[in-house]
Amino acid sequence: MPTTDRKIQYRDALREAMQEEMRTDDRIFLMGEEVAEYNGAYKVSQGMLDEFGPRRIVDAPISETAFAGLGIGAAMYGLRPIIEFMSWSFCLVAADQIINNAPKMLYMSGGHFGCPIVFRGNNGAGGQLGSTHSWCVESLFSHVPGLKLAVPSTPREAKGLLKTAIREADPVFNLESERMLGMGSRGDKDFSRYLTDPSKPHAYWAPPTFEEDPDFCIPFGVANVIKEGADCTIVTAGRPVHFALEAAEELEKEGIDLEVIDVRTYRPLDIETIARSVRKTNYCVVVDQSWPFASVGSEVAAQVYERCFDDLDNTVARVHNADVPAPYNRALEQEMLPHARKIVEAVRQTTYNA
Amino acid sequence: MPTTDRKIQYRDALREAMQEEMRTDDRIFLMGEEVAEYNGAYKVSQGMLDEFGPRRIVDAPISETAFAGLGIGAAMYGLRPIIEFMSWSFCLVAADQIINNAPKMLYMSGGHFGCPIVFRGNNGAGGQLGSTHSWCVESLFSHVPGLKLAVPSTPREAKGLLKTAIREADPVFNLESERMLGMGSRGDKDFSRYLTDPSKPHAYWAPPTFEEDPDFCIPFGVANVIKEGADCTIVTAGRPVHFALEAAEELEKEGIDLEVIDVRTYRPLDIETIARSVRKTNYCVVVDQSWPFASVGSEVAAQVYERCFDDLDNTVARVHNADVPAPYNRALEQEMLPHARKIVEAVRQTTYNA
Amino acid sequence: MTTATTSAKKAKEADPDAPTDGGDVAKARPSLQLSTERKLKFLGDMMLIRRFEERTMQAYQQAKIGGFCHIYIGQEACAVGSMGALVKEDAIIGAYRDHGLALAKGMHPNYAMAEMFGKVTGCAKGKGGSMHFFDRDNHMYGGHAIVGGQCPLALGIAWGMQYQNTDNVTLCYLGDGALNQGGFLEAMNMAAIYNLPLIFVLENNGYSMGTHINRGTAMGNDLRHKAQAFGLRYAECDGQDVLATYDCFADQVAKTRNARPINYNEKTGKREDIPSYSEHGRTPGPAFVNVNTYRYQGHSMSDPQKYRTKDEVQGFQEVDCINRLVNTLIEGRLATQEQIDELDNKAKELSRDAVKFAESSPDLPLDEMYTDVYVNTFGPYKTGELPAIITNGNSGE
Amino acid sequence: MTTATTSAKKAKEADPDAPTDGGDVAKARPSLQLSTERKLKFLGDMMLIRRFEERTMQAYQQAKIGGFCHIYIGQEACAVGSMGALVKEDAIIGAYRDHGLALAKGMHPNYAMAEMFGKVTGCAKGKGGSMHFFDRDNHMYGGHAIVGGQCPLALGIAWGMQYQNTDNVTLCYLGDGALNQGGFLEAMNMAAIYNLPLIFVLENNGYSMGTHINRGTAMGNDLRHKAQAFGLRYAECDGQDVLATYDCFADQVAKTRNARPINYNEKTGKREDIPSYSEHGRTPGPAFVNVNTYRYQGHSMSDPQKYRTKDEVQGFQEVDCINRLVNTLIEGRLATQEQIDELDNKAKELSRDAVKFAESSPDLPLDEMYTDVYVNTFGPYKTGELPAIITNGNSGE
Ligand SMILES: Cc1ncc(C[n+]2csc(CCOP(=O)(O)OP(=O)(O)O)c2C)c(N)n1
Ligand SMILES: Cc1ncc(C[n+]2csc(CCOP(=O)(O)OP(=O)(O)O)c2C)c(N)n1
Ligand SMILES: [Mg+2]
Ligand SMILES: [Mg+2]
Repeated sequence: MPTTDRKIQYRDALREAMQEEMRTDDRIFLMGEEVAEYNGAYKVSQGMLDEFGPRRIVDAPISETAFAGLGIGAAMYGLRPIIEFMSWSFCLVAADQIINNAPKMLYMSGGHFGCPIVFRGNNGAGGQLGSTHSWCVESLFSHVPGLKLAVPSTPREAKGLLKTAIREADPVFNLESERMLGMGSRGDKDFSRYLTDPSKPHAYWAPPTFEEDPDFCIPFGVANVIKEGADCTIVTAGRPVHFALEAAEELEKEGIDLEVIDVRTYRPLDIETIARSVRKTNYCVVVDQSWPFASVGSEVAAQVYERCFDDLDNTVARVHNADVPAPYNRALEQEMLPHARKIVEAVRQTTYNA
Repeated sequence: MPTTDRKIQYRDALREAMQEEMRTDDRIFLMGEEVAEYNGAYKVSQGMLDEFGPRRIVDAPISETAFAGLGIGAAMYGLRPIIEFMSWSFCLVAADQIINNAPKMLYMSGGHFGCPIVFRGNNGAGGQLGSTHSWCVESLFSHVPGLKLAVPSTPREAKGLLKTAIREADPVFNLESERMLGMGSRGDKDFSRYLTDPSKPHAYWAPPTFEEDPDFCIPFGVANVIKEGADCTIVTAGRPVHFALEAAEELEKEGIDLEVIDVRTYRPLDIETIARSVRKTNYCVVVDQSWPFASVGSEVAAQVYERCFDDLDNTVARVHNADVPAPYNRALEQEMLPHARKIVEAVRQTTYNA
Repeated sequence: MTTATTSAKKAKEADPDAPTDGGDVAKARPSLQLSTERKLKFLGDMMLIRRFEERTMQAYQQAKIGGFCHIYIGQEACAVGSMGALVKEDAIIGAYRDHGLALAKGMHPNYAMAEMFGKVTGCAKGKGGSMHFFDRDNHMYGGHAIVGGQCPLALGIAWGMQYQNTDNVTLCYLGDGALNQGGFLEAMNMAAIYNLPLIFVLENNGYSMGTHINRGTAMGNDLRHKAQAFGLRYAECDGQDVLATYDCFADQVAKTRNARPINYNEKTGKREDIPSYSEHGRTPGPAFVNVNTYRYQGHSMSDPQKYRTKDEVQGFQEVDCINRLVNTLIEGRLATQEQIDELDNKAKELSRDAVKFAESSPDLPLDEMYTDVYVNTFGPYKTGELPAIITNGNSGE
Repeated sequence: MTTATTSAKKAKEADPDAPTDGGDVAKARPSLQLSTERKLKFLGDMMLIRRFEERTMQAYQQAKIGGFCHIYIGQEACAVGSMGALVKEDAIIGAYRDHGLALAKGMHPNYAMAEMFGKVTGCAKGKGGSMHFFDRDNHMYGGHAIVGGQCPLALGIAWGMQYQNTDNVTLCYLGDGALNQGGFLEAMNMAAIYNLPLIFVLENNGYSMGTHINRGTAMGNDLRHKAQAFGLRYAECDGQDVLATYDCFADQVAKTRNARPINYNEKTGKREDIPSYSEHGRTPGPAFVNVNTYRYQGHSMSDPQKYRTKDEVQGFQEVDCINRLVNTLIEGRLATQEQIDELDNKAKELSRDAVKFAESSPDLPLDEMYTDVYVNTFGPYKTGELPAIITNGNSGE
């Protein structure tokens, strides 16, 4: 895989994935609220109307059920829709279409109709939007068989996972992050010394260009050991990957060496990579930005126990979003998140360094 | 608590709970599709229109979003709505109202408006209805803070939990079971010898009448040790409680003595009772009728590991619905369920008796 | 509810574009141009649905069929008349009362019956059941069991047809109970703003389960307004008269074909103006057709039917769609009683054979549990075989 | 979009029941009966909203307010004119553009500003923010941020009013973007079949974010049909003329009060007939009122506004609701410039004080994280204190 020194934001990486795929496959179209004339509420689709025209970049009314369903029907017909939810918080009005129809069509029809569709949009809290606008849907939706679910954590991941999603034959839920859209190819902080080749941080955070690699697709179900370490395994995905790296930095000072795993996709989940790591470190902390109960965090924990029962030197610690609706107040909202300080404390406790 | 010798079906017990509460509290009304003139698609509300009249027993059009939302608004206004979903499978079109509004209203309004509402209906597969009609929603919804979630397993539980639900000041999701509506006060099989007083099986399966106990409310968050046993703890709720008792019967022949715990409510979850049992038996099998990933099953397993790490003599086994959309075919559908044979096998494996 | 006999008249009053008797005969009543062969085909198709459903009820009572089962008897003219106006590449999609829809679109009855028996030879390999028939080659996009859930999907099929610049149309069937489901109402709007080649076909049998349309649906007594609210063309027809239904759809399908985007100029690729709408809809463009019909059986196989009288049912049976076409053919000397009996015998035979086929077919093997969940499989999932209806080309084998 | 100046005329043409100039004057134009005091109250309320929102924008730019923030400037007459026709016990509920709604319903500006500052003295203790204002004592059931999500809730409030046999009405405010959301459309139907004391108030400012109403909404150019589709009364008014808006609502609210069930006879408690509906709606019964208005600011605080011209904005500012009422009062010699300046100064002062109140209030303490999740608490959850607006009786302290 070619390396690259690009400076590119998360939002641009998402756009690049869509553009590259749309240039080679006319069946792909993008539909959602304000994606065309407004150039995207968050500027993810900026310039795409100009490039692809109104046939393929399509503004939808505020009718999530109808346009999500339109996408599913179009996928059955043979097209390759990308349906943007301005935020995943707004997908709940379309829940029946996205979890009752899309993931079950192939099964229910006995193989007649697959559903190659991508639903994508912002996931997660952090912008003081209050409780109805701050959903993290990974736990809700990864519960459902028939779909695949990706949670990209950097511009590189954003491009590579979305390209895979668009080429997929199955429905994919791509959970992006409003809080990361402006995050550049270095991240907010410089974690380069943790990277495989610390002299080339961009090679790690930035995706290759089309010229460098027209098929830069990150396969689903292959976790990424983003930082190697000996003392404790952190399992996470999406924005909390950065919280985990912050925690790693903090704990380094105390001589605790974290291994940070970005699972990339919760469905399929690469439990092998996680288990291998825990067998090495003997400690595990799961960091999940959704609520604790019946969550991806409880799932990962349960599977780690099951596979590493005799290797674990302590229970698996779980760091989640607080089990409350999201408050507006900034301090409370920040405290609610599975942030670095909570991770640090969890690691200290788990590894008996508290 | 008075005992009783009544013969009463699950559906009658649900009705009795509603009737008793409605007779004493005019704020309560029942709304849903076909609940009034048709006397209930499943006859749960049979006769209630006659008794309470059309002001309080109200037929709704097939507009789940609108009538679920109506209930929430009415609860904010000060009424005590019971909203029936003919099946929980049909609640997905109303997902935004029931998980974005009902459970968050109190928090989002800073305490202005609570939401004392009961959503109830059939949950779970087993009637060859195919994949869109066979949802088990306990995992999806117990993830969400602000609501309470009950899964009654017998006529007695159905009455006692629903009465509590109706008196609750918080939103309650009551997950009933089409497959159990006709189940009598002995269950489908005679498990009386497992019961505390085997000479009075009805005292266990049937609820008291109003005369015997006008306040027969089963508190939320208190699990029920339905059968005591020494060798392995089964944790479950709802219909699979009966699968677990069947398994107990089977394993008895092999000299394995199961302890069967009905958690009754997943939110709140009585993990103490579960942990106490596991500390005694040292083995645990979780039986969950929903899909495995990010489920109530994974949550219970993770919490058991956390609390009983040093007491467990093996990993926690998990028996779930198969991780597929529900097939129509009868044999496949039966095989999909977390039935007794799967539980038996899981126990044998876990307790090293395989 | 409008009675079947007055609705055709109403339909004509209603549609300002509707051909009058004084006009071009062919345009006015396309059915007058139909060959006797086509009319006999309509009759045979309706008879097949009727006989097939009789067998279905029998098999259900014998517990050979499980789940919910919704019988199409009484509504045959709706499926056959409307699809009579389609070409094979035109698509249909509907709700759970889908047996008649699938048969009318051309599914061999063997695959339909085998599906309900849960057999691997079923159209969906026994994974879908009565409510979920699918037939890819005949462009039948499924029966769908969540009320109204098919309407957004229909948008997508019609979208695909327009996107790929075909001249096909999509017919989306729905029951009157779906009129109040948000997904349907949103879809009406979206069909209009994208001007999709789509017709919403309301199979208005007057009841959703036990609920009379006027108890659940405001303005159920005058549905034209639902179309006008979204700028869709409106038409209605007597759904117990297959020729009247055909006439209505021949007209409406022609006015829907080649519906093209209005939100931009296809040639320049640019949006030029903010569109405006008329309550009469647009031609070519989408439509909402109210087909007045009736189901003779209960809602599903377990319905005590206390919400209607026997007289009411009988009243509709007196204008039965099959009898009416038989009378027309006999009175017009277009067919002999023998020919008609032969058609009916053929329908009976096909239905009996369908049961035999279903009975003798192998059950869906248990290891199909984990197939057809994903196309790109992982973990426990496996790739499934295509159903026989596809591999055997709808040959009934 | 209908311009503000023509819509009042249109409204009259539209409503067959609408009083004509030749009729009873008081009925025709209730505003003519308004005391000067009431008119000055309208002016003062509109000024308060305007000045408050100016402070809001300032505070947002200073990053004292976070999240999404939607400014009400330009739409003041809609809130003030419509609520002018209510009594205190009548309820309102709206979307996220709720500052003006809350103030017009009587919330003291201190609690509103403090809410946006995330302070414990905020109307929702800083847990709701700009989009989620609540005021129980003033029967303000919240700002709601999921488009259309408030409409089903509004049904329930009106249901409660009818169920408890009160004579109150509920006003449900929504933006034109919500017209295409299923929940709103379902609610229209349900308001009609239960004949609820409910008015849907469309704050039709012509845009949902960057989308012109006619690009997203079929028949956006003629919204009467949306009401007719569900048998609701329809009215429209010039939402930049507070007196015209008041006139419209005085009429409509009167026609909505005491709406009673039609699906059964209240006295006998029995259903007697299958109801039918008229496209003109029912009196007393629910209504849909199209208030033509305009927002001067962008959709939220971060909107480049490329979808409209400066000229368009200016055109609407020329018929500004506050200026128009000022002119009417001055020209009619009902008030002096001094009186008007005094009102404006009062509005400025209240707004400035609100910022001071918000700034000097304590932050929401961290341990409020786990309060207000449950009334009957368990595990980590704790019982919360009521907000100051309730305990202090909306006194601004
Ligand atoms: C969203 C949803 N709610 C409820 C149901 C249960 N249900 C199945 S069919 C039906 C009645 C539908 O009647 P109609 O649309 O008129 O169709 P018909 O049965 O007359 O063909 C109902 C309420 C469902 N399947 N989906
Ligand atoms: C269901 C849903 N989809 C999308 C959004 C994002 N969104 C917030 S406001 C808005 C535009 C609404 O416009 P309108 O209803 O006209 O109200 P206005 O802003 O003009 O007051 C959109 C799309 C949302 N909040 N909820
Ligand atoms: Mg019907
Ligand atoms: Mg607007």
